Amino acid sequence: MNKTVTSAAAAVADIPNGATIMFGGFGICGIPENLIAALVARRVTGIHTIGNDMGIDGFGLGLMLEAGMIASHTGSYVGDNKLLESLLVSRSFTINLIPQGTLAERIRAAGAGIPAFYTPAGAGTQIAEGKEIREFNGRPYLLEHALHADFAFVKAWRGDRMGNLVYRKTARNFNPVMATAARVTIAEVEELVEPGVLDPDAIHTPGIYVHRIIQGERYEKRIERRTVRKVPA
Amino acid sequence: MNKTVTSAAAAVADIPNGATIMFGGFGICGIPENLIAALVARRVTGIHTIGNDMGIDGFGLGLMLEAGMIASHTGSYVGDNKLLESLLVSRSFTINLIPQGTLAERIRAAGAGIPAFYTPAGAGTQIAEGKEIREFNGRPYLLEHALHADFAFVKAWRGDRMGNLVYRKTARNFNPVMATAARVTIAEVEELVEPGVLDPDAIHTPGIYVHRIIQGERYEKRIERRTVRKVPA
Amino acid sequence: MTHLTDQKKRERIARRAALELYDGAYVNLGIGIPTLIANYVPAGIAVVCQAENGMLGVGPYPFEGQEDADLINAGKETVSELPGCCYFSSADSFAMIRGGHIALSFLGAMEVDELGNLANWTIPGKLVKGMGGAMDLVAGARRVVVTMEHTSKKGAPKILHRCNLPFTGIAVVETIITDLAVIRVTKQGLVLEEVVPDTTVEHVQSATEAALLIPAPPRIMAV
Amino acid sequence: MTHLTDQKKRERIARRAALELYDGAYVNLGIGIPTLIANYVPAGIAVVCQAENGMLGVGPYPFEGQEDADLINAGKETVSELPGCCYFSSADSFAMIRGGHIALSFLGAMEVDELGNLANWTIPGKLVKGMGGAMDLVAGARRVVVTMEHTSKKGAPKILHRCNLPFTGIAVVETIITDLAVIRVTKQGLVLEEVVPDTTVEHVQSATEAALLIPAPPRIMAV
Repeated sequence: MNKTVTSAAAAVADIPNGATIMFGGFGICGIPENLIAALVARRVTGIHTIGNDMGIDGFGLGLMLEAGMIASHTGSYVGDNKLLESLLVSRSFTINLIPQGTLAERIRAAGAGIPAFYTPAGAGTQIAEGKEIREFNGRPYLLEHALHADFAFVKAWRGDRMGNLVYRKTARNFNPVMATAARVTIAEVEELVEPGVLDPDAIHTPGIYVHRIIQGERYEKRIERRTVRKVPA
Repeated sequence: MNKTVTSAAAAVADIPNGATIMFGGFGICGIPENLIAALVARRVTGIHTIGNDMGIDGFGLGLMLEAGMIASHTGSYVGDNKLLESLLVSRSFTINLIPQGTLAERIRAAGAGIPAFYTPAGAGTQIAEGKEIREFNGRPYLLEHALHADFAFVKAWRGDRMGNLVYRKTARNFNPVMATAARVTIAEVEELVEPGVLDPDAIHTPGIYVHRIIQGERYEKRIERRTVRKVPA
Repeated sequence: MTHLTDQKKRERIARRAALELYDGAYVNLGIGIPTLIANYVPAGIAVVCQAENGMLGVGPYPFEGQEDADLINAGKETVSELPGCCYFSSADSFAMIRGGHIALSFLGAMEVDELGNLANWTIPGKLVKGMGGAMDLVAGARRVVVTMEHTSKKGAPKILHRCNLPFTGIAVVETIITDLAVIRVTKQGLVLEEVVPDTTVEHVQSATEAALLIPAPPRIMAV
Repeated sequence: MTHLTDQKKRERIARRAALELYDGAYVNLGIGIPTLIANYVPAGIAVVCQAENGMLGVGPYPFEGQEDADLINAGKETVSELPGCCYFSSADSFAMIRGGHIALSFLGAMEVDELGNLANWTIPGKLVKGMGGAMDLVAGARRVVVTMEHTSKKGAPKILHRCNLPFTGIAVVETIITDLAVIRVTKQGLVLEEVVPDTTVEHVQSATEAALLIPAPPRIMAV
C-alpha cells in the first residue's frame, strides 16, 4: 500500500472549483503550507474553507483570501487577518462563526458517524438562534450537527506511506480531527518514512484516514507572536 | 503535584457499597488487576460495574462476581464467563447490554460534556425500544445518553506521578475513555516514572483525568486464548 | 452433489469471500468463518485488517513463544503486528467503524432476509451473550458481507423472506456468501449471482426461503 | 483614592486572581489580564495551565533563541514546556473543557451582570472577530472567574444589572475580580466580598450599575 503522491501539485490536481476544504492549523501553527501553496498556484475559485481561523496576511489561508479563491469560511476566530477584517466590514465575504469547541466536536462527529449531538456551548447566546434547545438535568443544550468536507488538508511532523501520521507539540491542533471528516484527506509531512518506523502506540492519525501523503518541502513554519524571556546572564 | 498512592488497598479504601465503577479492559487484556484484587479484598457490595465484558471465571471482574459484590453490570458481551451465564439463566443478576461502540461513545460523551448524541447502531433492533429515534438524511438514528461513573479503574503500561498515562498495544481499549468519565479515576501502571520521562507527544491519557495512581505489583497478565503459529524449522 | 465436511464448507466460503478484497482495503473480519478469510487473501493484494478492540494492521497468530498478553484481536486470540500497524482506544475504534471508514465488514449470521436485515446476536429464550461490536459494525461499515453456511445444521434455510430472530441491523447486508452461492441484496430482492459448480440453481433455491431473482445466468462460484 | 496606571491595575487584578489558585489546580488562562496570573502563582503551589489549542503544562515564554513554531499558546505566543506536560488535539482539548475537567477558567469581559451572564466576544455594529474558545470555556469550566478593570476606559460601569452586549454565556460567572473589588455571583445577587485598601464601598458601588449586596463587611483585597 503506497499513498505517496510525488508533489503537492499532484496531490491537489483534482480539486474542483466550489469544493469544501478543511485546513488544519491554529493561527499559522501546524498549517499545510505546501498544499495551500499548490492550491493557490491552481487558482481554483469558490472554495468553502473550514478552519479555526484564517491565519495572517500573506501566509496560510491568507494567501487564498488574497487570491480571491474563497467563497465562504467556517471557523471560530478571524481577528488576526486584516484583509479578512476589511472584507467582512465591506460585507463582501460570508463567514460562519462557531465556538471553537463546537467546531472541533462537529468535525469529530462527522468523522465518527455521529450525525448530531448536544452541547452546552452557546446556550442562551446568539449562537443558539434557530437551533434546537433541549434540557438535560435542568440545563439547556444546543443540538449541533456533523460538519463534513470534500477534502481535508492536514500537516503532520512525520508520516509513512500507509498514511499513518504523528504530529509535533501544539502543531497537532485541528489536524487529527479534520483528517477523519473529509471524503479525501491529503497529508503533508516534514519527514516521510517507511511503514514500521513510527511507534504503533504513538501514531496520532491511523493511516485509514489518509488518502494521499506528500513529503513537504521548504517549510517556513513562521511564528505569529514571538514571545521570549532573556537568557539569564 | 503528586497523585501517587502507596498501595492498591489505599487507592480503593474509600469506595462505598453501591458505587458505580468503570473497569478498563477487553476480555482480560488491559484490566486493572491490582485494583480489582484490592476491591475484592474489601468485600464491598452492591457495586454497579461498567465494562466491555466480565472477563473469565477466576480472573478480572470474574473475581468480583464470584465474591457476590456486583449488583448489576453494563457492557457489550458476557459470553466468556460461565458463572455469569448461569446467574443470567437463573435471572439472579441484572445486566444491561449495549452495542460496543455505543458503550464506548456514551462513556466518551460523559467525559466530553456531551449529554446525548445520535448513533445509527441498533436502529430498528430491540436496542431501539423506548429510545428516541430521529432521521438524519433519511436514515434512522437512536438518541443515546452519556454514561458516567463514580470511579474508574484503569490500567496503563507507564504513568507518572502527575497522572499522565501511556498504554501498550491493544491493552489500551476502554481504559483511556473510562479515565475521562468518572468522578474519581484510579490508575495502576506497570512502571511509575517521574514527570518529564514520558514523551509529551505520546501521552494517551493527560494527567488531568487521573486522580490517584499506583505502581502495580506482580502482574499476571493472563492470556485468554493463546493462538500461535509453529516457528518454521 | 458433493457432500462437504463443515471444515471444507467453511474454507470454501472464506476462499470466495477473500475475492471481495481489493488492494488497499481496510477490513474487519468477524469471529468464525470471517477470521479464516485472512488465509486466502489473493496474491498481490494488501489489505489492512482492523480489530475493533483497537488495532489496524492485525497480523497472523504469533510464533510460539512470542505471544503477548497485550496484543489480542477482537476474538481475544493472541495476534502479531504487521509493519505500519497502529493502536487506538475503543472509542476511537468505533468512531472509525461508525464513521464509514471500514470498507468491508465480514460477519457470520443466524439469519439474513431479502431486505438485507441481519440477525446474528441472540435467540429468544436462550442465553443472551451480548452483541459486542456487531451492531456498530453493520451500521457503520461501507459494505457488509455475510459469510455463513447456507442452511442450519438441520438443513433449515437461513436466508429468509423475513428474519424471525431479533435483528442486529436493518437493511445492512449487501452480499451473502455461502457454501452454495453468492447472493447480492438489491432493492428488487435477492439476486443469485454465483452458484458452486457442484450444485444447481434449483437446489440453491430449495435451500433458500426467500425467492431468488435470476436476471442473468449465475456465474460459477470459485471454490 | 490612588490613581493607578492601566499596567498597575492589570497587575493588581492578576495578583489577586492568583490567590484563587490552589495546589494541583488545572486552569485555563485567557488572553490579556488572565495571562499575567501565571506571574503571581503563590509559592508552594503547583498549578497546571491548559492552552485550549492542545496542551497541558504550559510553561513560561521560551528563552531567546529557543522559540519553536510548533509550540504556542492559545494567544499564538511562543511558550515552553514544563515537565509532565502533554499535547492533544483540539477535539480532545475541548472535550476536556466541556467535560468539566478544568477547575478554573479566567477570562476578561466587556460586561458581566448580576445573574452571572457574561459578554466578552462581540459589539453589534463593530467587526466580529469571533468567539474562539470562550463560549466553550465558560460553559465547561467548573468555575469561571472574570478578571477585568472595574469600569470602561471612559469610566462607565461594566458590572451591570443586565448585559447589553451579546452574551458569551448565561449564568456562568462565579467570581469577578477587578482593580477595585472582588465580587461573588450568588443566587441573591452580587456580593461584595473584598475592596482594595485605597477605596471605599461607596466608590465601588458608584462604579457598579448592579446593586451590590453586603451581608458582611467586605475584607480588604490583597494588592
